[in-house]
Amino acid sequence: MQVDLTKVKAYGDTLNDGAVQLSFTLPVPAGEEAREAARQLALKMGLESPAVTEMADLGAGFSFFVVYGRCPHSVDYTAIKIPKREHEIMSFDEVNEFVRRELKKKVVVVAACTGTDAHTVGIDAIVNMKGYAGEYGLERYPEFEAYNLGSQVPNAELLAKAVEHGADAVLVSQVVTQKNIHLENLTELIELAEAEGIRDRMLFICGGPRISHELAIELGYDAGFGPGTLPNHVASFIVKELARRKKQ
Amino acid sequence: MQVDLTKVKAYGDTLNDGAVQLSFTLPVPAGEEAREAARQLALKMGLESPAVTEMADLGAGFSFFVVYGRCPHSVDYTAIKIPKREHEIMSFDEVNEFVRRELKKKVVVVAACTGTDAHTVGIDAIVNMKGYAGEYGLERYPEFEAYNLGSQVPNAELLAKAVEHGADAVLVSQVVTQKNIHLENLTELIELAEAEGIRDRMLFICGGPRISHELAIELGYDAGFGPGTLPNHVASFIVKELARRKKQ
Amino acid sequence: MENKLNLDQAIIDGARAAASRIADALHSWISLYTTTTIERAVARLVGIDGVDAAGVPLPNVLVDRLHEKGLLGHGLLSWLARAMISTGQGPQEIAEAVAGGKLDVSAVPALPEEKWRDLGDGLAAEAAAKITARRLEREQMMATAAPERKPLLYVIVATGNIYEDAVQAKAAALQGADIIAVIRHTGQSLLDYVPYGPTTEGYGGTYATQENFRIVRRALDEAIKETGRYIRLVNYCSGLCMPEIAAMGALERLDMMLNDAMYGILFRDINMRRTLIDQHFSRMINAFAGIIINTGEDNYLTTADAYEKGYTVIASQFINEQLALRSGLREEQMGLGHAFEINPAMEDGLLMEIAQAQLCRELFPRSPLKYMPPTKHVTGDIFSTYLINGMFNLVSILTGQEIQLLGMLTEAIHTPFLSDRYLAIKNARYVFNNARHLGEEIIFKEQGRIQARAVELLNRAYALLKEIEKIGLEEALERGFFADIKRSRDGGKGKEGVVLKEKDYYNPFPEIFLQRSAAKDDDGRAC
Amino acid sequence: MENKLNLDQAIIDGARAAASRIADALHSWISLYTTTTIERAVARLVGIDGVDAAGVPLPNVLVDRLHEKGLLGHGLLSWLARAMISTGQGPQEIAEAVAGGKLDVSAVPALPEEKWRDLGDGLAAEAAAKITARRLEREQMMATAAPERKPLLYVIVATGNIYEDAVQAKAAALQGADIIAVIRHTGQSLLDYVPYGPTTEGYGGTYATQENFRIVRRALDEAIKETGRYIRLVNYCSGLCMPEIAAMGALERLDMMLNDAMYGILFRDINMRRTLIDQHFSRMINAFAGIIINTGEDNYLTTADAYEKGYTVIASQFINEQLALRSGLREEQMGLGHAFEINPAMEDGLLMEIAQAQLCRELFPRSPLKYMPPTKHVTGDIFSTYLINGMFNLVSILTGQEIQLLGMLTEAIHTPFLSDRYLAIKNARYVFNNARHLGEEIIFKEQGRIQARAVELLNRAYALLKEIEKIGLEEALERGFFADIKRSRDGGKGKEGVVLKEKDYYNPFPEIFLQRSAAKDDDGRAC
Ligand code: B12
Ligand code: B12
Ligand SMILES: Cc1ncc(COP(=O)(O)O)c(C=O)c1O
Ligand SMILES: Cc1ncc(COP(=O)(O)O)c(C=O)c1O
Repeated sequence: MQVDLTKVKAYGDTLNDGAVQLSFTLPVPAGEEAREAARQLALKMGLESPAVTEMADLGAGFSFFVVYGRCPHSVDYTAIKIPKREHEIMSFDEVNEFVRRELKKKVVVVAACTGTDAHTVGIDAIVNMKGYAGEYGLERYPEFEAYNLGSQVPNAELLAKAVEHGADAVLVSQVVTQKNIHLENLTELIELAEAEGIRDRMLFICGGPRISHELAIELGYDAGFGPGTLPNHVASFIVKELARRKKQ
Repeated sequence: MQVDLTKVKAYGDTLNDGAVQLSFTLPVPAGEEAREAARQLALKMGLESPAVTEMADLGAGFSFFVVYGRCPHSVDYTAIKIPKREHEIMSFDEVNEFVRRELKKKVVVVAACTGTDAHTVGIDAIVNMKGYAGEYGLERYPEFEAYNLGSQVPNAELLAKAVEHGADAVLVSQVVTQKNIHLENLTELIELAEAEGIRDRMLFICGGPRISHELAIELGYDAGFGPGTLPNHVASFIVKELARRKKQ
Repeated sequence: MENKLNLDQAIIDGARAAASRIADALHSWISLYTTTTIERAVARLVGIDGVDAAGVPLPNVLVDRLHEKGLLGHGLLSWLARAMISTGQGPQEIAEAVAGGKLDVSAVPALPEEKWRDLGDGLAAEAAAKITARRLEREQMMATAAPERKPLLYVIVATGNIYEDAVQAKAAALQGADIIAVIRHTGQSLLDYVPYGPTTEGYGGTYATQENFRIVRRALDEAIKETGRYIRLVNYCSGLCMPEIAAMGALERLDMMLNDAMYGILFRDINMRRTLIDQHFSRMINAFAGIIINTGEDNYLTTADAYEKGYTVIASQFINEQLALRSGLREEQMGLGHAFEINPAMEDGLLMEIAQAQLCRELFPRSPLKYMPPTKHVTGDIFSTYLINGMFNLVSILTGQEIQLLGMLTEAIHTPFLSDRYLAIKNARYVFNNARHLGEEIIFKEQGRIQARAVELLNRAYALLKEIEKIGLEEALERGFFADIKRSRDGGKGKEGVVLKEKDYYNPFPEIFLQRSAAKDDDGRAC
Repeated sequence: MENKLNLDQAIIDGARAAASRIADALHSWISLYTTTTIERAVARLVGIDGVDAAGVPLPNVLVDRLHEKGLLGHGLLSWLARAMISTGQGPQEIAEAVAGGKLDVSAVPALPEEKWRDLGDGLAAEAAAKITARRLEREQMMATAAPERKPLLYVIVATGNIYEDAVQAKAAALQGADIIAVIRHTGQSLLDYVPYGPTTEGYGGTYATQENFRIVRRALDEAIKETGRYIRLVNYCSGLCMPEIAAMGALERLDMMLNDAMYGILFRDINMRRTLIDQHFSRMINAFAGIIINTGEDNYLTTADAYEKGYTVIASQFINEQLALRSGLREEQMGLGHAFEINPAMEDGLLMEIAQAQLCRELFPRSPLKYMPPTKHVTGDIFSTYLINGMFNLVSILTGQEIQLLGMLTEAIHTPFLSDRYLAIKNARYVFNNARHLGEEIIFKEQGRIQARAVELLNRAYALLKEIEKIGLEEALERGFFADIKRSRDGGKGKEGVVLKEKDYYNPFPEIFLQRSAAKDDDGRAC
């Protein structure tokens, strides 16, 4: 089995069979016509010989479908370049040691879950003493001074606190993503910071279940962290990046 | 909520949001590049803002993805015309009564599951005494003479038996569909019947979990029956169609 | 209720007694205060509705004026009665006049109580009659509906658009849901007013407004006709406007309310006093309206570890129960919350879930427990999530739960799609039916893992309650006993809305509301 | 084995004794016959392999010639020994000569037994030594591998292409599967020969060929190195070539074989006698090779109703057990089949599944039961199927099953995708771990639904066995006692391959194979 990485296709049980599974609802009542509509929708996505394996009547004029088909599209895997945080990850002790050696001052971070978002578990995982998955949070790092403002913090208030504490880094969490509210909130924060002329005085870092580093860069942040992030990942990035900037 | 039936789109939680769910495997190892490849594949299907909600390492250089996205494609539901079996469905008693009244002879059917396919449950459900879901099978119909040849019957043997018994209808079941073996088998049967000049001497009816009436017509059959078929559906079709032809 | 866990009744009684004393301590001061939202609720109950030119709800306009002038401690209703006498207008016109600047609240003349008291009492009686009418309406509809099968299937709709919510609510009912909750916009609980009219934009959910209540109620009443089953409507009686939402719900025949004594403090950083005062008034309304409340202990397990802190759920249920009793709620109206939130990767985690669910069942045998699905540990692997939800359903039927919040296969991804609910209902129906009498057939080994876990939970809950009894609930909240969240006594939002009652404070509603609850049923319990 | 079901040991003993007498009746004639495939298996065991110019396997060429000349009843090996002596060639060269028309089988001269007997015995001993070497190889690998955790996870690969199968088999092992079966092409069981070489085209599965066995064995041996766990390879020892496939499997270190006494009769319409003779010889090979067999009772429930006919599974297991014992299989090698196939729409269906699974467990306490997943009633709704598979896994861990065939979420759709297996393994691991000790914690209510069902199943199975004892198994199959399928005594495929042994029939293998089994282990049982 030799995969052509310039033309990667989905794999069901045979190389390049293109097998994919789909499910969706259509706002039409269940029946042969609905089944055909589901098939046609799959065809429009380019699927070959789509099979509707399940049709269920959802009541009130909706029906639900499970479809299997063969997707002829392929992806050039060799051409994919993902912007990555370049700094290597250090341990709790290494980070503190690094700060003492290279930065020679405590690192101040101000963190919040902003807007109307009240999901603190993610930001707490990074900042609070207890940390996450056995890794201590930033509050526990002797060389860090961390302020966790909690949730539902307006962007303006977050910035004011960041200035007040002389923050080296602002950490912002966004969990609710319905109607892309997280993108709106995150964009507003950066715009406010630019308007106040403090964008470049500190690192802006965002995180959350639908955040990737790539997205964060697009939104004008210095870094982004998604699911599974541990406190030392973030700490490593902050201190290395601060050191890099210091040198410039 | 007013659905435009000429432009039906998938429905997640808002009309025309186009929400669909996908899952597939790619023959590349799990990682950020793989995640991006999955996203790009979804983009190629036309999905907007696809989100990879799960990536799992399947070992041996494969990874599995669950993706949600918004499908901009729509289907013209008003333009869908499904070929349907036109005859109305009669009950056991009505069918027998109809035969006595209109056909005035016993209806002979010869049935089998053909090729190397050994799945008899489907054809037995239609033909055997016991029937299916409380509906008696054709063997029980006093006005029918039914021969069930069982499974793994070669097409040639089925045709020979049909001729031998002077069949009015040939019933063929195909359950295994891997690599479209069912299409090959069904096509071969019709070609053989044509070659032997008996295609028009009897009805050819097929059935199975992946058979639709539409597909059957395409393959040159008189009717096709899919999942959920009951014996009286088939019996009704046979007797009405025989009567129609008799009149012509 | 069969005793399957070998629990020590003395410990149960001790825990309940401790919780009772904790509640008594709170009630030593709760009745001394009113709040802006309580008075706004009174305004709503007597028919004041609508918004001013700037979009501010009239109950807020009126209460704010009274508060500014330091008049709120006397109670809105005495002022209103006097204003009605002095102006000859009805409540709504008076509110409009105040909003329009045509009536200065301090301009209403003082009058001796005999002059306005009957009018005030009459307004309250009229409001109570309206609520009673809605309660009877519900009881009648339920009496003619198909008998219910427990656990009831509870799903949420959360599109942000009330019209879309209504479509989905109805579809869910047709698919078999018994209970539909319309989830609220992420920011609503911190609004110190209730938005007005139908709304079509919200994140994470749709605003709770009286018009929105009506729209979904109407859709569900259609579903009741079509299905022959009674379909319950739920909203959130929490945040800074608990009493007002209770009033709106009572008037619009909602059937259940998320209405916890501590949720706002812990999860919304609302001031402690404000919350504890508001919950009491709102619960009296709910009690009178025949509404089932849902408490929020399940939420603790989203911030604290579900295995480590399982006992805090039990302790909190005892407290919520005692507070609820003091607001006139019957046990049958207490949907005490708990949840299936132990990390699915835990060996024997299912046994631990069974122990906790069975324990809740045996401790609160008359309460329609609200059982929350796995949320925290589920992932974007929708297949696994679907399966874990099935195990949750299994524990529910095994332990005799009553209100089953259905887990959604996309819990880790987005607010539920129409199809997610369909699949969730299908999941629950399959499991409940296929394992219908499993609970009756199964006995837990004496002192085995399940019994041992239940006993441990109870013992630790009792110890915690004794501790809280000593230090008081306020101190317990300051120390982070619940949900691993610490809240300071004087912190939090909304404390400016807490008002000391004057000696002549007038508000006839509590008496009316508690009266009904004081009546006894056959068992000699309040009804 | 704990007795959780309150079973009556006298009935269990009675059922086993009836089955024993049923097996004895069959064995009164089984040993009188050989078959073409038994003789071909002998040919394979002594090293004859490859195909002729027309692609016909040499074992077939040789046996067909002997059969045509009426020589088969003496046993292939005596002819071969004589041919070796007369030509001075080895078995393979002789077979090639026959195929090439260079040697006429009837031209081999008769010789007195003393002349060729040692040679024949030697060939057999050599073959047995090869098999023993593979068995010891397995035992050694297992001894150094990580300890196993029951139930073992068993998945199938079924691409039709052996190279793709190998990739998928390895991936499944890396994901956590313990056992991999390569499913066969739909038509193979009716072929009266075993295809040769690697194959890349098949429907519903891949041909069982010796080369294909090797290819997947190699891939799995790599996985064993990488994971440190022993990974078992399975194929199908059924159809018209059971003995030959057993021989191939023994030589290529397969670990399990689907190898039922009645499956071919019922599901492939293979002649009764042919099947019963072939299964005996093939099972002797499997017994000697240390292979675990899997019986096929689960299949009954795909054609007959699983609730109605659950007892036929039990009855058949008793018969399969007795026949297996007579072929030298130890109980530890008997993967008796049963299945989770009750309609999921049935109220309390899960309780019935628990009863059946627990019953199998208690009746056959030493056998590594093979538990089959729901297949018949699952649908194209892959979410529901995934959930039902989870309930199946739950019953398995609850009742102590050992070989768990994992249900695939696409069971109703296609042969499994790579990801289907991944999800299936994830499902099983979650359930097994999360409910690990549930079985230990749970007691079934005395005479409750579960116990009552188990007792009913056992009683009906016993009644059926007594009936079969009276009429004989052949008559029972004619009357459709199993799987609702009727097969006539003289019908079915392959009967022309049954050959009456002559008085001087020579085949040293049975004796060699049974000898080992006759040795006793510590418990005094055959080992
Ligand atoms: C716990 C929870 C709650 C708790 C929150 C408690 C609290 N104090 O946080 C409670 C019960 C209160 C709650 C309430 C609501 N919730 Co909620 N909730 C969840 C839940 C179950 C888990 C979230 C979580 O804690 N994950 C665990 C943490 C550790 O993961 P994480 O946030 O991704 O964080 C990690 C990384 O992303 C990263 N990270 C995160 N932030 C940051 C920041 C920085 C700077 C860095 C470096 C890294 C980083 O590091 C973390 C550790 O690895 C999710 C569903 C789910 N399973 O994901 C729904 C969910 C997030 N909630 C949801 C909703 C809608 C609500 C409500 C709005 C519903 C309602 N109206 O009642 C309310 C209101 C909340 C509000 N105003 O925002 C939706 C959001 C839908 C969407 N995509 O928009 C979800 C997805 C559920 C659903 N399917 O509907 N919720
Ligand atoms: C039962 C079963 C078996 C039984 C069959 C017993 C028997 N005597 O039939 C046993 C265990 C023997 C078996 C074996 C195999 N099976 Co099988 N089996 C199934 C299973 C679980 C159910 C099929 C069934 O009985 N459905 C119930 C009947 C009532 O439904 P139905 O066939 O659709 O029939 C209805 C309609 O379609 C219609 N109909 C059907 N035929 C006809 C004909 C006419 C004329 C009309 C009018 C109507 C009609 O009416 C019926 C009633 O409504 C399916 C999986 C599944 N859940 O579907 C796999 C399945 C069909 N099997 C499969 C395979 C691969 C095999 C094997 C090849 C595997 C192997 N190598 O060991 C073998 C070999 C079989 C062979 N040579 O064909 C695959 C096929 C994959 C594919 N799509 O190609 C499936 C889908 C499982 C899987 N996911 O891998 N199988
Ligand atoms: C008791 C209770 N109240 C309220 C809410 C959430 O609503 P909000 O935070 O919008 O008040 C929840 C959340 O599930 C809850 O459990
Ligand atoms: C015991 C047994 N043998 C064989 C088979 C299938 O293989 P075939 O029919 O190709 O021999 C099965 C099917 O699952 C089985 O259970």
